[in-house]
Parts: sequence; structure tokens; C-alpha cells
Amino acid sequence: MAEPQRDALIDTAFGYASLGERIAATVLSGSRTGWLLLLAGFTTLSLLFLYTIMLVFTVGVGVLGLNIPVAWGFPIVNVVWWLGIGHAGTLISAILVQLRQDWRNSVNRFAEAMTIFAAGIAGLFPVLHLGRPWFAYWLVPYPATMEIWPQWRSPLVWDFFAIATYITVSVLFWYTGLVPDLATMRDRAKPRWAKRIYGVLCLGWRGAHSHWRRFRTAYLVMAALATPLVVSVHSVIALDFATTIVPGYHSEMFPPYFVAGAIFSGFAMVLTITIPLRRWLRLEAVITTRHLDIMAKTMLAAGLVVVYAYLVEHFVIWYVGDEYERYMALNRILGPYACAWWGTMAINAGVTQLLWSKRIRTSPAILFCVAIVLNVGMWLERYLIVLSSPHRGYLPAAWDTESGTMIDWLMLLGSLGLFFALLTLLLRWIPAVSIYEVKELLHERREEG
Amino acid sequence: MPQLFPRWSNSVARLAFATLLLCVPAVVAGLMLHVRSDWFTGAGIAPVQPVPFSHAHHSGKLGIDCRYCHTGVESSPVAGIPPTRTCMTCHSQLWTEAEALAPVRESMASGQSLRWTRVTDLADYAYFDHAVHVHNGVGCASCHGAVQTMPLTMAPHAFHMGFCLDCHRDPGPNLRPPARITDMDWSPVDGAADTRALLAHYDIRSERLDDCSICHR
Amino acid sequence: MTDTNEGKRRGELWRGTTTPRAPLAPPTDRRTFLKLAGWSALAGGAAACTPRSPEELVPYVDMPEHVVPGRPTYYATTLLREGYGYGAIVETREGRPIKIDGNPGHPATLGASDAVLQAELMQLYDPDRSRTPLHDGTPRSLDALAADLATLRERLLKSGGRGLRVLTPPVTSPTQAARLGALLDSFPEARWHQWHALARDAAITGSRIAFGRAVDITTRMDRADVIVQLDGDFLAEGPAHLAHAADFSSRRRPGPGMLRLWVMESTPGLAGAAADHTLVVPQPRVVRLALALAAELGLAVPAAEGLSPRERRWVAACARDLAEHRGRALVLAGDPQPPAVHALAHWLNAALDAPGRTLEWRDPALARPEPVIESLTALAEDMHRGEVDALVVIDGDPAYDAPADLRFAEGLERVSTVIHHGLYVDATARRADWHVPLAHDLESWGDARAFDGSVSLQQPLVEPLHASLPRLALPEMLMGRWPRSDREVVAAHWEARLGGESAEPWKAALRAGIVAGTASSSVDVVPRPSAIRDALAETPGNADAPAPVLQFRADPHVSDGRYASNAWLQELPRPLTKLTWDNALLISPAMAERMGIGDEEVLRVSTGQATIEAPAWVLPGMPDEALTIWLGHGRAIRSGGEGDSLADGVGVDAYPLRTTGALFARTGIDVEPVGRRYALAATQHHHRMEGREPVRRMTLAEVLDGRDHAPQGDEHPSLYPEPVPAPFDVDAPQWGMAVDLNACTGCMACTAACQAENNIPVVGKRQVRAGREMHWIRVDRYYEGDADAPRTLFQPVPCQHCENAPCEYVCPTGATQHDSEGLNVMVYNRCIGTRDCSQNCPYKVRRFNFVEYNYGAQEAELLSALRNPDVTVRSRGVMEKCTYCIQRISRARRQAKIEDRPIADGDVVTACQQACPTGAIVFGDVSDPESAVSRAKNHPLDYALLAELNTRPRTTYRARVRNPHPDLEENDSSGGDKAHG
Amino acid sequence: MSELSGWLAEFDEVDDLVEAAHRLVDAGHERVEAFTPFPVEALDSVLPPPRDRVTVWVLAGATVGALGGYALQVWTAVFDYPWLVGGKPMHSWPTFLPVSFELAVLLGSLAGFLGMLIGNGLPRLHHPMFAAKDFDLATRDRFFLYLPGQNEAREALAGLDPVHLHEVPGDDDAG
Repeated sequence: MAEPQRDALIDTAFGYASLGERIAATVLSGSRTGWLLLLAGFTTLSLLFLYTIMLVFTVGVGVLGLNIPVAWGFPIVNVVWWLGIGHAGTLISAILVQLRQDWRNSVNRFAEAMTIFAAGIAGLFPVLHLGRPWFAYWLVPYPATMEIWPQWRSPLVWDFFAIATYITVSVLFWYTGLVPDLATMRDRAKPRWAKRIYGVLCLGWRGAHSHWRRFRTAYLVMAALATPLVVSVHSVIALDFATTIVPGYHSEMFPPYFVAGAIFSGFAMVLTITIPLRRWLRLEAVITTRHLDIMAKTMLAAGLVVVYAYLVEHFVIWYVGDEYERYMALNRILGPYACAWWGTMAINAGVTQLLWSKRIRTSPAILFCVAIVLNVGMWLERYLIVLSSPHRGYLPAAWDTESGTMIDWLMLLGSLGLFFALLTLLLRWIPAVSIYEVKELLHERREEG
Repeated sequence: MPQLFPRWSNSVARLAFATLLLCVPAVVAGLMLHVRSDWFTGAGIAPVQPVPFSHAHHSGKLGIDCRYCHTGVESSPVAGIPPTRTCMTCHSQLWTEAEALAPVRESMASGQSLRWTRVTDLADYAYFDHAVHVHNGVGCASCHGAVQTMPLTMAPHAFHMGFCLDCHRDPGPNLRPPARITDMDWSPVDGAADTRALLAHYDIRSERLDDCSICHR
Repeated sequence: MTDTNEGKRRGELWRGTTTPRAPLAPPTDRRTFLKLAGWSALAGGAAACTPRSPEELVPYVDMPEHVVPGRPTYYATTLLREGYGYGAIVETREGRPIKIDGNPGHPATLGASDAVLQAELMQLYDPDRSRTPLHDGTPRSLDALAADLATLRERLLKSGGRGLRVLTPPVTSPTQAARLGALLDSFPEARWHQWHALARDAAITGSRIAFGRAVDITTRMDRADVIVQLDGDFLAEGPAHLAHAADFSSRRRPGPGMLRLWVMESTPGLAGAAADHTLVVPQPRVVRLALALAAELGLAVPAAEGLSPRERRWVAACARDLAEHRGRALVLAGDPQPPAVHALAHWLNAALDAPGRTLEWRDPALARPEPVIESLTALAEDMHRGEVDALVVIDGDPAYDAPADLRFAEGLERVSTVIHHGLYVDATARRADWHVPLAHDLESWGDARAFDGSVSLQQPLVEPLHASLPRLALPEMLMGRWPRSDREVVAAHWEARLGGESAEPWKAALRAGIVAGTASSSVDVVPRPSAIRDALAETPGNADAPAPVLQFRADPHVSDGRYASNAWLQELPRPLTKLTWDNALLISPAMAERMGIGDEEVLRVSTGQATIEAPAWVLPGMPDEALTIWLGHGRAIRSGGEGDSLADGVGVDAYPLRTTGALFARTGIDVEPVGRRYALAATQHHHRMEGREPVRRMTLAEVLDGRDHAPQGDEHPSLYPEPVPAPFDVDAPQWGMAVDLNACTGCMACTAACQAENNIPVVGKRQVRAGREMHWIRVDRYYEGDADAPRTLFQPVPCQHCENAPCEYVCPTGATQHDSEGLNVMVYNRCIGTRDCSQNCPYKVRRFNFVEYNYGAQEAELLSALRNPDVTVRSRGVMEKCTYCIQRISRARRQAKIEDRPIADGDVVTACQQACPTGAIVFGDVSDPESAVSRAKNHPLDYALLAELNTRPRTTYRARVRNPHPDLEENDSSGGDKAHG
Repeated sequence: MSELSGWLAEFDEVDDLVEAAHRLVDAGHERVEAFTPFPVEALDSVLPPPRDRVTVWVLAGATVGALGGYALQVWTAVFDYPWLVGGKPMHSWPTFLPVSFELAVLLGSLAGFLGMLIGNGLPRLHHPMFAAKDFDLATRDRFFLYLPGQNEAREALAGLDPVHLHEVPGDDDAG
């Protein structure tokens, strides 16, 4: 159908039924070869991921690019990056729902799915980075025969709790929102077995008004809880670094700075997914260029915060005048990791500025490219922070450099594969867009006339 | 439109939902019980040995002192398993034909060691010193149990870190007078008074006995 | 017995049965572990759900009465190097040597040790050692060998031994010398030759020139105020270097009358690094400077032309210093210098009233002091002439290390019977008719003289691991005196002096590890100026040397190649280059810049006859227009075990360029870049201090006007109460360490000792290159000043055991935390490997098992026999670090508790402290104001590394103090920090 | 099918539904329930609010999480096995806050979710309503009003001129 006028959030020409059909169709209508090919491709990459994991588990983290002094490498970079991506989803679904940003209704569903997968993958990396991953469960406080407990002063323990909580809450939140739509699927699906499955999954939702009320409060309260959670998670991640005394890690401003970065990269990923998705599922009418515009703006805002953080970081280093910090900052710009620094700056501080132009914000193709570049930029930034800081610490005699091995890169690639594979699968089984919420949106727009 | 599910499915669904919530803690609890089980720790299970040596007979009935065979116990971290010759000091005269002792005689003749199966097995990274314990009032029975009653030797309990910690944090109850260290039948005269007396006598201050470095290196 | 089991469970395989030759088969549980090592990761979870597989207890059949299972036993014995004796105390567990240290009663070690002495343990268990006699390369029994030798003996008896030649290293061993003498008696026509690639010919010839006879020098540096070294490295080379280090450092304590050291050197060495004034020149130029020095001191010597102003000023000041300290001065000539320089040194010393004060001239310790190069040349010529019928090579590899122009390998072809008796199946062995495995010193009886002639006995610590014969065996066989145990041979030789084996003197000598009163007597000789002058006149060095010069030096650890397959030594960073696993062409920054090359770029060095290609390594302090390459690499050994020898493909063999005429330096070479790179594995990549002053430096003058070290960074205030709270208050000793940077010579003995004591794995070149070396105590080396003549600073860095340890609070499992004795403990079994501790360690002293480093080795069974049963063997994925030798602390604590007494100062000696030849490391209880360590820490020059971080380290350092000569100070203190990074 | 449990009135516009609901409630019917494909806030003022409160569940969960979490940390780190770590006090409270917070959020959300389900009596796979004709349109684009009872209920609903009237078969438990 024709592209609706520019700044509409939804095409009011729809009826509730046709709208529901259109969205449900993305799932229910017969198999598509394109989808299968996509899935095949991504699955292959996921197998690559599996292979690298096997390698790390059987041979040891030695297969990755690590040494003393650079004992943290790609896995940590990837944790931070993936979690950041996850955060945008929560932001859209949780924070915006409280701000009554109804434009979110069209995108929150798969944004949340994205969050879950991203957070899940992010949750894998800290384990993969362990020397003895099979003892990861020692971070859980349980009555062990050793009669010892986790060491609560360690930010890594906070990490464990933050990420675990984050994943659980994200899943809950996502599932809660899904229940009414699963009911819709139950009633739309043709084959009885499909009806049955959706029937069970939707727990017998009937859409009674009293249910809707409890549902709304639960949903809002969860959102209210998820909001500080999402902030806390990346703050805690930031604390892994900030609580150390490593020049380049030890920075009081890391928590807010990391959160901003998270939203920034997160929205980049949302766009990276949305743009091809709406085209492919022919949802232009539901996810309009208006949505892209808004998200691009949000991204620009977050990006500016990040740039501000860069400025403040360097100012503080200069202002405090600690010789080690100063050397670190200079070393990033001129030292072995200079490429990463200049790259980060060029992208996060430079490319972001393109988003000032409405033409770019509203032309899917260009926006898509920008989004991808920004993803890379944010990965680079984390790479810079994690690797360049310890490589020239306090004692010059202990200085050494480290960069990723082939396995490191394969692992990163593989994790991307897994991420998209899961997303692709999901799109076939549950509606890509929250049906009841867009109907609500449609209703409101009708009210407005 | 017909019902998708029969009426009973409601109770089933609720039940399933409840179990789903409960199974997580259940599994964890199960595992924790498992690692404490005798089957897992080998406690109370006598392994098969090349020779059916009976502490009940030698220590219990004949009353041979522990140190006669475990010579290192007072001078070395390890009590020591007696060399074949020690067995032969008696068994070159007694039971010289006994079928059960054939492996011992062979070992003596061939010079090939007997190969016993370890009963009291600490983790490799936990270092236990017999000498310092027996010199500071900890009796054999405290860890090895009533071996004088065991026809076949077995560990009386699991040697978890917890077992060591409990005593290291509160040694008093397990202390005995110097003369009673190898006395298998002696039972502690309970009474805070002489517990304190023993603690004082051996000059044991427990506040640092649970340092990692006490057992791990 | 539980004890062997304890051992086994920590990775040892030694079975406590009465025959140490028992097969080294791993116990079942360990083998299954080996198989599952990798998969344990995946199975990890599951593995935790199945009971631990039962372990075996293997008691003795009959326990030797002196063995207390589970307790160490110590023996005194002697290890040979270049023929000289080094007294050692060896720790054994259930008949298994696990640690070697110096014998305090022995003049050559004085209780200290160097890296090589420590690594002799690895040499004993080296899987590459040959394990069985070979006849034309095929394994044969010792009996077959005996039979064959019997027939040879018959043949030789007919000819009175015509054509029988025996080749040994220089021999000090009275017994061996006597037995070889006996051999020559029974075969009048036979000849005994000596060869060692690093033998000190120049010293011998030098003394012959000076006195007309061979004379040894023994020094009394503790009496010297000024020492001048003419090339060489008296702290690292020669049989007395440990004694030198001890005496020297005893006079380097900052204060009035602190010794001043002047060093001329052609390759950076430990002495040069320790010196107050170092003059760096190519080797041939040293002669000229020596002459100038002599002239300044008024000796009538040929004039020395063409000295640069700087050299002139340097020599003048040096001479003045010497003159001012007549009777308290000492001049040393280095091994690489020609005999004439040694002779001149004798003359100078005489002129400075050194004899009887700072040095003594003694009868040589060598049984037959002769320039071995002449001896070997004679042998080679006879071989080529076909006059050699049977050649017996005892403990040597001449086919590998003989000067190229002797074409020794070819010569061997013309010898009808070659018998090689050595540790390895090496170049000579492969050309020999018979190869006989040589028993390691720790497996044999014998004796040897120290540098000063003192005799010490050698007793075996373990029955031979392989089918080998002791050093003394072959002559006995040739004399038809076999089978006869080497013990009998030695005992018989000492019958007269010490009585029989049952006699008390013999037992005493064994216990003490030294035969009292055997030091050689000092001789009263006078240098002969004329002879010396003539020698100097015809010494080429005085003419202008055509640049560039190629200088040959022994590898600091691998020596002449006999330790080429010793994993510990290969991976131990060389003191100045910090290189491991390779040799390289050391080149000065200036020359490298001129040639437009950098590190790792391969250079082709060719003399007319031979060519080698080796990677360049830019080394500050190398003389311009000179290249130095280490000998001892590229040695071809066929491993006695399975697989390749560890020495395979390690480094480049430089012997092909070495000729009889140019043993230590040769001119007339061309050097050109090949345009290829070769990866080298160094453990330190940055060489400047970046103004961070990890090593605090000052001059003696500053110390004397009461200035203490540079002010420490102000301690940051903390939110938490300081000093650290409660549990420290229990009355337990508080361990701490003080390191005297002024005494440290950077010799790496501490690192080697630590590796031996703490079961530290060897990781191999690739891992080292990846930055994953495992040494717990590293010795940082910094340069300051002009890159071509930099000042070199060493700093040993073990775990600092911070009271406010940054590593601890970031560990999620509490695997690293504090105990009440102030130790920063590392609990391996609780570590899950987040590596956050290392990230947060400002000193970067933590080491991580990135992969399985312990069971990787093919010969794990054999190697695991040298492990210390008191120290946990760390598995993959676990962090580790210096523990202050917690196993030794624990032993002392338990012993004290058993004996119901407090731990006395000195009860705990860490491995590094025990090894250190200069006593630079002091360890003890810092809560006891009277303890040695407390006194050391109270010194005004004591400072904490990175104190500004408020980590409150328990390890502190004493600032480095230089004692420059007033005349040279101003231009020597070149501020600009241009050493390459 | 036994006798009926109630009647469903079907509407195809939200406003009709709301208006109809008004009239029913005004007519004094209590047990009115509406079924809609999406939440209709306009009904909140019409139909009686549910007695139970999801927010209470959440509050309880969060409190338990926060206090329990902190207590656990204090007990393990200060009393059960105190470790000397980095020279920091046993009770280094600032470092105990993050975990307490995360646990509060975790238990809070879980409680919220459970509260919602239990309040709504879910899961409930079998329900008489499902047997009603066209009820599957309730998740599509139709809006239903339900009134329990027999003929009088039918009358009441019919009076609201719905698009259709459906009977809801009887069942042991309706609502």
C-alpha cells in the first residue's frame, strides 16, 4: 500500500481487522524462501560462534588475544557493546511507555526481542572470557561445601547480578506484553495445533476489561522498574572499569558516559534492524519514516552526550594533571592504538553530525548506512577503552601491546550471526509489531479524527 | 466456536505453571544434596584393598599403637603407609601361610610395592600436616573416626572444606591431652573449663586459623 | 606411602619403590586426567557430579632409614662447570632432587647460586638427555660397550696406546686427573687433550708471559676501594664470579669508602651495568686503552695513539683514582682480551701493590693448566694426519664447538674408533662409533677444585635415570678396571688423605661439601716487564682495527651450548637484552641507524670462509662498529626421548665463524641486511622510565650530605580507616621484603631460583612472544642517558604484597585476599580466571595460565619429577604470582608450632633471597623492629614502588647509589634520556 | 450443553461498547464485563475496578529483594566468613548496594508478573466464554459485553441494539 503522509505514525486508512491481519500475516502466511536463505546464512555464522566457544572451552582463553598486561580483550569489549545494544530496546519499551510516547507502540515489540537476544549474548561473553568457565557458578551465593561465598566488594559480582536481573526482567516484560497478541494469534491461526500452541502460550487470555486493567498496571510498574535497571546495568558495567586504579579505566564519569553510549549504539542497532525489516515485511505503513526520524533524533541526542563525555574526560585528565592519566590520554592519540582513537572520534563525533539533516534522517537507505557505521564506531570505542588502557600501565618495564586473534574476530562475527538468526526465527513465530498496541494507537488517532 | 481445551486443562495448566516456578530451586537443592551424599564423597564406603587389612583387629583387638605403623605422624606432614617390611616383622612369624597375606609376601619377595587405595583423600590443593596437629592436641580419631572398630578401613565422613573449617574456627572441642592423642577410645571430657585449659596449654588462637594460607599454597 | 602420593598428586611421578629406575609410568587417575585435560572444560559441570577417581598409595617395600617421607633431606655435593667445582646443597624428596642451592661453606658459591646452578636440576631431568649407549646410532647395552672396549684395549695394549687420544674439558678434579695420569702410564703412547670453547687460555698464557709460569689470580675485592676491569665481566664469567659478586657488593653499601668500579667493555655485561664509569669500545681497542692507562701510571709500555678526548679524560681520571688508592686498587683483565693484556694487568697490579692485599697469585687450580686451543689444534692436526687411532671424547662436543678452521668434524672421519661420552646425542656423538650417555653430576661420584683450589667431593643424589656411565668410567674401562663403581674410584683416591669410606674425615668432607685445607698455596712471583712489553708490542689490537668487529661471547645462560636444551635457561630472559629462546646480532643504536635497520631484521655476516644469517637486536651500550653474537645456539641434538630436541631451531650457530686465530673477536667481516625479519621473543619492550622513577637514583655525594631518596608521592587520603583494619592486629609475624637496588647485579639468579622452587612452567617462545611468560619475579632493566653509553639500572619486581592490595577487592570469588601475616595470598583452587586482579595490579606481577602449561610437554612424566611437592601445580585458567615462598613460611610456622616457639628471624628464607649472590634481597618479619628486614627498611634510602597509589607495598626498595669520580661527574651525567624505547 | 450461564452482546465500535456499558451499569447491573482487542481506558470510569492491587505485590517483592539482598551480603561478608580484602572494612556498605538494588528490581518484577496472573486467574485455558459464537473476534476488531443470567440478561443486552447477541453456554464456574 502507498506510503502514508510523512509525519504520520500510522496509516489511519486501516481498520482494526485489516491492521491486525497485516501484522499477523508476517507470521502466519506461508514460508518464504528469502526467510529461509537468511536463516541459513545466520545459522552458519552461529555455528562459527559455537566452534570458537568449543575452542575456548577445550584449549583455553589462550586462543584469544590476551596477555599480561592486557588481560582483558575482545570478550569484554563485546560484553559492553552487546549490552549497550540491548539497552535501546528497554529504553523504547519501558521508558517511552511511561513518557506516553505512543510512536513506540509500532517498534517496541522487536526492540524488546532485540534486547533479550543482545543481553543474552552479552551474558555469554563474561563466561567465555573466564579462565575456568565451568566454575562461573561460584558467583552465585549458595551454601557450598567450601562454606565460602562470593566476594561482594567485586564489581564483577555486581555485574553478574545486574546482567542476570536484566535478562530475566527483559524476558518477563517482553512476554507480558506478548500475551494479548498470542491470544490474537490463537484466534487467527488456522491449523488446530497452532491454535493450541498459541492457546497455551497466551495462558487463556480473553481480553476481559478487568484483566486489561491489571495488565496495564503490571506493565507500567515493570516499565518503571526496568527504567532504573537499564541505567544501573550499564553503570555497573562501567564500574568494572571505574573502580579499578588503571589509568584509562579509573574515571568517575564512566557510568553516565557508558549509559549514553549504550543508548547511542542501541538505537543504531534498532535502526539497522528496523529499516530492512519494515521493507521486507512491508510494514512501511506501520513503521513509518516518522519513526525513523524520531529514532535518528534520539540517536543524535545520545551521540551528543557521548561527544560531551569525550570532551569532559579529556578536560578532567588535563585539569587533574595526574601524570599517568595524561600519558594514557596522549598515548591513546599517538600510541599503538591511535587508529582506534581516531576511528572512534571520526565516527562517534563526526559521522553522528550527519543526523542533523532531516533529509538523511528520513531517507532509509542513508540512515541505514549511518547506523551501521555508528555501530562500528561504538565497538571501536569500547575496544579503545578496554585494550589501550592497561597496555601501558604504571611501570614502563611491564608495557606490552595486544590485539585480537583470528578466533577473537570469528567469535565476534559468530555472535552477530547468532543474534540475527534468533531474530529471524522469532519473526516467523510471533508478530513483529505489537498488535494490540497499534490498534490502541489507531483507536487514539481515530479519536483525534 | 468450540473449546480449544477440555475443562481439566485448567488445573493442569496451573499445576504446570507452579512446578515451572518451583523446579529451578528444586534442581539446585538436588545438586547440593548430591555433592554431600556418601556416594559422591565416598564417606562410609570401604574401598577394595589388595589386602583386607583390619584396623579393628590390629588397633582395636591387639591394641597396636597407631605410630607403630604410621611412623611419620609425629615428625612429618604425612603419617605414612607402612612399608611391607613393617607388616613382615610380625607376619614372617604369624599367619605365614594365610591366603589373605599372599600379596604382602609377594611384595616382600619381588620388591614391588603393595598398591593400596587411598581412603582419606583430601583435595590436592589442600595441604594437611599430621605432625603439627598431633603435637597440638588433635587426636587421630578426630579425623579418622573409630578405625579401631573398622574391619575394613573407610572414611568416617566427607572431607569437605567445611569439615576442616569447623574445627579450625572452634578447635577447643577437638583437643585432647598430649597423652591421649592416639587413644582411640578416649572421648572429650566436655566442659568449657578444660577446653579453655587445653587451648591455653597448646597456645592455640583460632582467630587466624581460617586464613587461606593455613591450608592452601 | 602417602608422601610419594602427595608428590604424585601434585604432578610428580616418582614412585617410592626402592629402585629409582622404576618405570616413570603415570598413575591411572593422572593419565585419565591427561586425556581429559581439554575436555574437563566442557565436562567441567558434569565432572563435578561424579566422585573423584580413587587414588593409589604406593608405600616403600623397605624404607631407607634416613628418609622421612614427606620431609626434605639435604646433601652437599659439587657441580662442575668449565672443569671448576661449584659447591651445592641439594634438597631431595624421597630420593628425588628438587632444588639446588649454593653451599655456604664452599668458596665458589658461598651459599649463593646463579641461574645455571639452579637450572642444573632441569639438566638432570632434561628429556633430551641420551638414555642408552649407541653403536653407530643403534641402541646397545652397557655390556656390549664394555665388551667392545675390551677388544679396543687389547688392540691398544699391543701398540702401547699409540694413537689413543682422550679429550676432556679442562680438569681440576684430582681423582680424574690422577686416573687419566694412570691411563697415560699404562698407555705410554697415548695423549690427553683438553678443550672447552670458553676456556680461559688468555689468562694462562698471560700469566706465563708475566711470570714464566701459569698462575691463578684470586681477588679480595672486599679490601679494594677501586677496581678497574679491562673488558670481560667479572660478575658473570669465570669460576669465581659468585665470590666476586659477594665481595664486590659488600663494598658497595653506600657510605664513606664505597668501592668505585671502572669498566671498559666491548659488550654490555653485568659489571658494566654495576660500574660507576663504563667506557664502551670495540674489543681490539681495549688494548690501546689499557696501554694508555699503564702509561698514565708510569709504566714503560708502547705508546697508545689515537685516543678520543673522552677516552683520554676517562683513562686519566681512572689512572688518578688508581694511583690515589695504591694498595687498595685492583685491575682485572677479561677473558676475551689477548694474553698481553692479562700480562699487563699483572704488571699494573704489581705496580699498585695489589698482591697480598687486593689479590693473591696462586698455583693454578687446573690439573694441567695449558691453553686448550693449542691442545685441540695439536689433536686436530694429528687427526687429519691420520695419526689418531682411537679418540675418547669425555663431556664435550668438539664437532660442534671447535674452531671452524680445525675442520674437526672432517678429522673425526679419519679416526678409526671414536667414543663419545656426553649428556646428549650431539654433533660429535652422531659422528662417533660409540656414544655413551654421561651421568649427570647429580648422578655420579667425583671431586673438583674451586677457583681457589679448594677440593670438594661430589656424591650422587639419585641413581642414574638412564643407562649412563659416570665421568670417571671410560678410563677405568680402558685400563681394564671395570666393573668398578665411581664411588670406589673416588674413595680410593682419597684413601690416603681422608681415610676409607668409613673414616670420619671422609664423612665430614661429604657432609661439609668441602675438603678442609685444600686451597692452593699462594706463590711469590714478580712480573717481567720486558716480556710483557714484547707481548704488547706484537698484539694486533694496538693497530687500528678495520671496522666492523664481530665479537663472540658465551650466551649468558646457555653458555657454550651445553645448556642448549635446558628449557629453564632458554626461557630465562638474558640479563641485558631480555631476549629468550634465541641469540641475535647485538648492534649499537648508532650503527643500526646508519645501516637503516631495526630489531629482528636479519643480517648476513660473512667472513671469507663462512657466512651466517642472524636477526639484529639493537642494544644500547654496544660499542659502535661492533657486533656481538652469542655462542651456544643452533646446536643439533637428537633428543633421547620422543620428538624433537628442545634445542632444535633455537638460535643461530656462530661457531662456523670462529677460528683459532679469532676466538673472541674477528675483524674483516662484511655485514648486510638480508631484507628478511625473524621474530625474537623478548620479555621487556620499553626501556625508559618515562620520568616515573621506578628506580630511584642518587650519587654517593648526595647520600653523604644526608639527603635521602627522592621524596615519595604524597599518600592519598582514604575513605576507609588507615592503616588497614582489625585482622592485622593478631600477634602474627608480618612478612615483608627489602630489595637493595645497589647490590642487585641483574644476574637473574633470583628468577631461576624462583622457577625451580615454585614449579613455574616453561611456556615456550610463542607464548613468551605473546607476552605470557610466567616468571614470578622479573628483573626490570631500564636505561638512562645517552643510548650509546647508557646507564643501566636493574630492578627485581616480585609481588609487592600490598597491604591495600588493588588486586583483592576486584576478585569476585575471593581467590586472592589477605591473611593475618600480611601476605597477599593467591588461592589457585578458588580462582576462576577473570584476570581482573592482574588488570588492577599496578606492578603487573601476576601471571596467568592462558592454556595448559604443565601437561603439554611430551615428557611430562620425567619433567614432573623435579616438581616441588610443597607447591601446588597450577592448572590452566588460573592466576598465579609470587607468594613470598609461602610453602617455606608455612613450614617454618608449623615447625615453630610443633616446637612451641616463635618463628625466629631468618627461619624463613625465600628462594630468591637464598640464591642472590649479593644479598640484595632481605626477607622477614617487619613487625619485629630487630629483624634484618626491619633494619633494611629503616634505611633512609628505602622507598616503596608507586607509593603514591597508597597500595602500601610490603616489598620496598633501596635507592641505587652511584659513586662517580669527581673529575668525570659533570660530563657523565648526560641528562637527555635518549635510550631507545 | 446445559442451561446458559449468560449472554454476550457484540459491537463493532468502541464508542457503542462504552455507551452500552454505561446504560447497563446505570440500569443497576453489577456483574458486567467487557471484552476488547485492546485496553479501552474509557471503560475504567464505567466498570468497577478490581479489588486486588498489582502494585502491592510489586512493593512487597522489591522490599524483600532489597533487604534480603543486603542482609545476605552482610551476613556472609561480615559474620559467616570475614575476609580481609584490599584493606577494606568487613562491612564496606557502599559496595553492598548494587546487588541489593538489582535483587529489588528482580523480585519486584517477578512479583508484579505473578500478581497480574493470579489476579486475572490465569492461566485459564478452558473457559465457557470460548464456547460462545464469534468470541474469537474479541481479539480482532469486535467489542463484547457480557451479562450473566438467563432471559432477563438477554433482554437487557438486546435493549442495547448490539450487532449480534450470543449465548454463553453454562459452566460450573463463570466470570
